[in-house]
Amino acid sequence: MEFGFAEQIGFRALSLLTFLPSLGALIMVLFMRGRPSAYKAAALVASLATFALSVFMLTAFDTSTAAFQFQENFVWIENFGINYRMGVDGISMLMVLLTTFLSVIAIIGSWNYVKDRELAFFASLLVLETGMIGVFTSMDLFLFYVFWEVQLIPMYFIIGIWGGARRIYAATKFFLYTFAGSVLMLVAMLAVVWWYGKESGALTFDILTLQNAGFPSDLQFWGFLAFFVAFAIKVPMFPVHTWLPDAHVEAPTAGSVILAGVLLKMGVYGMIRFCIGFFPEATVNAVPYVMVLSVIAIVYGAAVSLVQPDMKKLVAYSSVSHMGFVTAGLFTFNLQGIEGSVLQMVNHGILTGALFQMVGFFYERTHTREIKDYGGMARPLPIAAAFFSLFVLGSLGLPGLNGFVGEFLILIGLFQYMKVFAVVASLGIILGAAYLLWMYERTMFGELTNQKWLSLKDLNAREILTLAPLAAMSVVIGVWPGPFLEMLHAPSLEIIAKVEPFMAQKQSLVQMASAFLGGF
Amino acid sequence: MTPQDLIPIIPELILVLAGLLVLVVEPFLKADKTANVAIALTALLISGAAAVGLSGREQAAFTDMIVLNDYAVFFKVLFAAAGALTVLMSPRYLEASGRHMGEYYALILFAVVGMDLMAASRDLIAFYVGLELMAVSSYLLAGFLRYQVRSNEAAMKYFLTGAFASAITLYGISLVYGMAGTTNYEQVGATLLAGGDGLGVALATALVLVGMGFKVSMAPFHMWTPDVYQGAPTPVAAFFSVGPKAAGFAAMLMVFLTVFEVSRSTWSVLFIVLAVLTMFVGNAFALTQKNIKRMLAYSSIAHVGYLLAGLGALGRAGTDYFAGEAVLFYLAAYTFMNLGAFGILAYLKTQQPATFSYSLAEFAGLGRRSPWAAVLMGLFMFSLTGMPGTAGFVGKFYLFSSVVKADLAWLAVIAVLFSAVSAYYYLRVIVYMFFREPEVEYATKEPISGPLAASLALSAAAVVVIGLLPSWVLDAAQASFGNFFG
Amino acid sequence: MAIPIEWYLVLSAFLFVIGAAGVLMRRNLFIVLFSIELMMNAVNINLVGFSRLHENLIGQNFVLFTMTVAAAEAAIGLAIVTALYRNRRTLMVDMFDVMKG
Amino acid sequence: MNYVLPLIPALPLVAFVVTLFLGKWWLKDSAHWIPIVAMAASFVLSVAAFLAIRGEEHAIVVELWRWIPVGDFQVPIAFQLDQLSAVMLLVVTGVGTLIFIYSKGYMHHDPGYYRFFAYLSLFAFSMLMLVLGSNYLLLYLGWELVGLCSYYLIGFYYHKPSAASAGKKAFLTNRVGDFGFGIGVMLIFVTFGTLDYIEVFEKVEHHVASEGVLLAIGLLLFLGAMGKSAQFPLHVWLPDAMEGPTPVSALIHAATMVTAGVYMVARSSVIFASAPTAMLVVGAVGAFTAIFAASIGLAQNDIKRVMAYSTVSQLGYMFMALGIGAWVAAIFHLVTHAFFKALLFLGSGSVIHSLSGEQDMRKMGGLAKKIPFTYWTLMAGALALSGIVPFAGFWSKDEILGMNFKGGGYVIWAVGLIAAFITAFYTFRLIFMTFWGESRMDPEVEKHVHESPWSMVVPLMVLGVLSVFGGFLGFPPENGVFHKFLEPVFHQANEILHVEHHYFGMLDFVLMVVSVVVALSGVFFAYLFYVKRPDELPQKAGAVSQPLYKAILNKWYIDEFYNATIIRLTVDGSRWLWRVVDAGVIDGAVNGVGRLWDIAGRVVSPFQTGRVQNYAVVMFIGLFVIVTAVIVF
Repeated sequence: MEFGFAEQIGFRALSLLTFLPSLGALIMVLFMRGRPSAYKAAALVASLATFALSVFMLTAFDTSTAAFQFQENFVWIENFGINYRMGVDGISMLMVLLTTFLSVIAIIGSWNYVKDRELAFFASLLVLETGMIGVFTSMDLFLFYVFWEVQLIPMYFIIGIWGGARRIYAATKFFLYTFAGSVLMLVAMLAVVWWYGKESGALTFDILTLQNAGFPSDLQFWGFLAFFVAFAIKVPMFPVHTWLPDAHVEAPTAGSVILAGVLLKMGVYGMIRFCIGFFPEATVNAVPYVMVLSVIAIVYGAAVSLVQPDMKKLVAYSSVSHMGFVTAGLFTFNLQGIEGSVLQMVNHGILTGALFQMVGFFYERTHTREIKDYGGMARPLPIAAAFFSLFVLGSLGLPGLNGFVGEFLILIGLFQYMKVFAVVASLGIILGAAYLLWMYERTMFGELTNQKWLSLKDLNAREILTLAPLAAMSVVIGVWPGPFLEMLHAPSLEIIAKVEPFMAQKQSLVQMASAFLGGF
Repeated sequence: MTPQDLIPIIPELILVLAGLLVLVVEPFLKADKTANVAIALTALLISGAAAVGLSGREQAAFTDMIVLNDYAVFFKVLFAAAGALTVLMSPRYLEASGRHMGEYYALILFAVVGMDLMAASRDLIAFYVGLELMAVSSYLLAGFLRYQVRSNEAAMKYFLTGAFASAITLYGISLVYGMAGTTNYEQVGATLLAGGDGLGVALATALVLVGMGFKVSMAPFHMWTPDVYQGAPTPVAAFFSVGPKAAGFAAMLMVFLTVFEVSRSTWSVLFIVLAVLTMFVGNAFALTQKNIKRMLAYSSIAHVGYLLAGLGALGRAGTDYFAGEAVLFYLAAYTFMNLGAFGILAYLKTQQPATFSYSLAEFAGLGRRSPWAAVLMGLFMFSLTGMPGTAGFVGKFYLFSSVVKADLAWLAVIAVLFSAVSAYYYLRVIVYMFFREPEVEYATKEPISGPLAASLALSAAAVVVIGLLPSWVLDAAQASFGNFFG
Repeated sequence: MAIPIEWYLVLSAFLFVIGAAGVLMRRNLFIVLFSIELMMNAVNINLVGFSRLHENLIGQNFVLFTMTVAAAEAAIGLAIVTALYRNRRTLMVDMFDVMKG
Repeated sequence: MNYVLPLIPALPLVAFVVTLFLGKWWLKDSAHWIPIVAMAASFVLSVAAFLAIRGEEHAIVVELWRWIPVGDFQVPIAFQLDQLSAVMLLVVTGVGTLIFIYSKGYMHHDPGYYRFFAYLSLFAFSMLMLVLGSNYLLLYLGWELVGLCSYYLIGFYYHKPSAASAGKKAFLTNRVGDFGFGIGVMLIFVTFGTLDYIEVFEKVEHHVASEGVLLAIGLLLFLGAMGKSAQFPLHVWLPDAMEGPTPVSALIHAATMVTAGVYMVARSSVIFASAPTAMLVVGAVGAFTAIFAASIGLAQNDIKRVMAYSTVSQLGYMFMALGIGAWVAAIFHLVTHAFFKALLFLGSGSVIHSLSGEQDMRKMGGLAKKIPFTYWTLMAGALALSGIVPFAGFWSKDEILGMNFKGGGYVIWAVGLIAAFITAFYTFRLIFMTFWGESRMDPEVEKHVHESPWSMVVPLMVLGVLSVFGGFLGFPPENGVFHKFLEPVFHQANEILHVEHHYFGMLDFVLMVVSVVVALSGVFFAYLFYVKRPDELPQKAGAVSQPLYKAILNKWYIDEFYNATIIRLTVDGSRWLWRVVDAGVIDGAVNGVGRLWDIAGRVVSPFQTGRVQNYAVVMFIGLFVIVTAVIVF
């Protein structure tokens, strides 16, 4: 416990971090009803404070170790061996930072977005933030599950209340799909815990303990499957991705930003923590299948994006493609693949978050998201067009921006795993450039399709303030990803160490498959 | 009988006396029935407190017909709580229905006594008497709004099927007696065990299972449930959905663990099969309901399905009573969330006594009209779905955990998938409350009555507290099995 | 010589089935009520027969309780029938299907 | 050098940032100053760098910071100065500065003035990163960034749909090439464990990789080069790229960016030298492109498009050189081509400028008198392009042809010769149609014909001088100053290829004469067609070879072919994936599960009849089944 919160930072930073947003929400709901300027300011302050705290925690964060830091631990439900245990390693710290960062952006970005039940909207966003941070900081399986499910609720409301025309369908689909996946995970959790309980005589939901349990093969198989399905839905991987376009199209801008920016990452994060952490053997066996699904997702998502008539849907499908890179990179189990994968999660969070935010800004002006209704928007909205192009370029993997670093690391990792996959994934990049540029051309360039658009106002200061940090982060990570990668070295090595013993046995099979698929 | 024998039944004595007192006082009251409400409420609270006070004690009374142990205490407290919450939500509702009479409270009290007896009995005769006391009171409660056709019909249906089921149970019990020559649970169990599993035992197991399955609305003996819940006064339906059900499980656990120890393998398989059937029936029917009251009735059937899975696991687990504890805990959790949900229905009915028909469409825009009611309803719906942070989740967690522990992971998978299906119809309520706008204008609303508000607040508090800090109830549930065979 | 227990059992089984058949098939509410009584009495015969077999009084005690309960049930049944008849003016069981589905 | 080297790209970057952020509100019409000064400063620094590296055996490497450090994948941001990069630096900054100055006049009054200079600066930065980077990933970075600038600048008049779509086409076609490049980079990393030029080449020399792998790397890299340098079949974007403003065509699509592919192959000379098959492919593709593009150039009427096809063709020559291992010749041609092609473009720009934007040669004619400066400078460029002694193009082109002949590439030599003939023909077709003969201008346009401002003319004259005399850098052939200077860079590759030093001989002289004759005959035929009998011969020639002429006119239908196959398949296939697979099958299955439950609910619902006796019957059946089951099992 040398990485307890007391030694490192002196106060229960993680709990504070997790519950600070909700506390803000509570204060807003209790004391600020009917005063929009007050509760909006409060929401902003709460999210900013959370972000500041998370950045402050970085100063005490030790990047040289894979150990969990800022740990807190006390007994919660003794009968089941359930503890309230929190901690972060490099991967989760990065995810937490992403969450707190994007939450601030989402709040600023939707300052004037909703007109109806505004207080509830901002409160929901803050509660959502608590849920997301909780997912990344939990070190107890039960606690994790609680946060995992709880964050569904605010998101459900955000889509359902403040969404578009088909919001009910989308919200319900989002909820049920995720819920169905996670209840399977619940059973797998129980099976794992009971196996370990019978083996060791003590019930525990402690993640670290269970990670070292060494489950038998058949339990690994089923456990992996159940956890994987739950997380794959969240990611979402092909072919369980269809909730995503619906949810994104209907969600309000802030919802889309958070959904794409953070919620999808929870799936991959879960895979890292649980699929790999608990079931390394089954993971190794599953690698070829995961790879095939990921690569399909990359190409498929990109192809489907190409023909979307709706900007938001296009970006949504592009997420499927990009998250395909993330899962593919993760399961290469080499340093480049894993670090690229985690970094790409951050990148995708920033870029896709930004793209959704931009689509939102356009929508607020034109009240349409159909690409064909746009055209020539660069003339009335030059600043917006500039930002938009930056994010588009980052998204299509332009070197010098953040998307490239993650994507290329993943490809390098993938290439080392099996060349064919890297080649096919690279095809996805071509398609990626195609759909993004095509969209950009059709919306920003060309003749003005509608003379009304000439009178549109360009981005105002608040909107620029929303986008500028995202743009800045995009450039910073693009040219100097070192500090971010540094946080990932130790945890990534840990992941590799976990699967390595099983990899050795599997090597021959990979080679066989490689030969079969005609690798070089 | 010695005076000592009265100690275990102190809670019931209080209730019986209070019930009689209510009946005596009633003629002296005019329109204002506050006194009777107070009497009933106080009695239930004292009874519950008395039960708590008796916890930790072990005593058999009335020639071993009734026992006092933590198991009985657990249920007595639970029933008292269910009764108290029901009483709290009733006055305004009954006034609105024009049938505010003291007898109502007496019947509730008597029903609780019957339920207490079912949980505390160690003898088939005592069990039968408890069962019938509860049942007879229930029939009357179901038909309490006697000028309403639906209420009449509910009572008739409940009565006919109930009596039919009682007769079947009774026939089974008579066979048990015939084989064992006694009606004491333990003695019967021992005798049957010595005699071995045979045709008679199998027949008796099946008959008793059917009769008790009826009480807890196990499919295919569940069909009365939606009609009765729909027709009965809403607080009564609330009471039915938790009280008799929990009592049925209380008795069922006892009877099957002791009397039918010999046919354990038979009934555990039966419970598993019927659990799946019940989950299917409950969820499939609930999906199509446009009437919330009926939907909640079917949803309660679905929850019985989950509980039966727990019983199946219990049958598989030998001397490990983990599943039993899980069932107890689930019943407790379920009691509060379901009472809460029905409480909201009662509240809405009191808002529009003439027109409110419990249809889904009437929930449209509730989030705007009565935000608090909508938020609480949302909480109860999420709890029924099994979202973490609520009692419903911990209950499911515990229950499915016991199922997994008994190596029935596949059953747990089926159960959780059904609960995912159930999310659809629970969410639909939320969809209507928050995501849709009302189709018609509603009259200005009246302030909520104090007792009803208290009932809702208490239920909500219980749901949240059990959801976040379940240890208290967990300890109680575990303690009840800790000295089950003490 | 004592009557063998099987005789009781067969008789009771017959009565029980007849009662059950009545419950399931007769349309008049009153007759359904009587049929339930018949089922209860079938059980009573069982209990008494077993009481004789085991040579203890438990069975007979039980019968006393059963009869009491049956009486109470009958009273309540009649009350319900009365209320129902007042509102609906019929006692045909299959006419009461306001609530279904 | 530690400070000089990073400054060279940094200055234009600063200029870019400043111009981008301050241009619109503050700099406005004086937005050109910062970029021009930055560019000129870079040029000065480049000269310093050039002087510093002269005669050095080893490259100078300056590392700034670790860009992507992950495990054994350590890629720094580092600059490598050797003779090759020094030459490229001079070309980029030198020609760049001239074109920046030229743009001041050309883009005057354009509403996107500041934007134009911002993009140009960004381009300069990117191109300098490309040539200065010390490893393949930085090359890739510069490669993509110049592609981006090209995208922006082609689509500079974004409100014109044709411009916007040309930009996109350029980017996407390049992406296809970059697909190969990217995989090549990965393969290099996986094979050698590093992306650093020096380390990679060392390992190649030590035979770390098999020839098969090297062949794969070579071909993959070349795929990238084909995209960037517009080689067949990825050449389609370059002609369309002429939608951009003319200075852009000169700088990016003639002088610098499109030669990045040549630079890359020359840079990887060690790898290609170790994979002869890859070299063969490079040479063959180059030769084919040279003649193929030249043929299209014959029938174009847009002055800039002629230039564009000419550029494609000339790039083909450079690859021809690389294919035979004539590294220096390739770079030499790169340099001279930069001079005369930039000149030709800028000259055309001047023509267009003076004709108020007219680009169709059929609507020109007789301009020689009206805009004499432009005419004469353009003429110098034309002579250089046609390969007339002693203009710059002659020396470099002739060296390429000669090296091929002597290296045994007779077919390629012959192809190159024919292409040279065509080149001379279309070049002078352009000159004659534009400047000679009768005026075919619109009267309205004719009234406003004027010579361009000094800022445009001065760069033209500088480039004109370079086009005339630049060729003497490589004199005598294969042994000029230029060759001596670049020798250390290609030392390794030449060693692998066992190239022996060669001195000028009789054979070379004969070959020279042959190519001069061929070029002159091209000029002659052009004279015949477009000055002597302009109303008769072109039509006749077109009529005689009707199908061929149509094919040439339609650019061999390559665009149509792509549209009908790849693009069509991708878009239609994607639409099918979306509508049928995604919405139909996958989402259909998901919703189907929901619907199944709905149906289940509807099916079971009628069983709840509301009749109590039915309930009892169900109970009884249930009882019966249970009892039976219990008894049977």
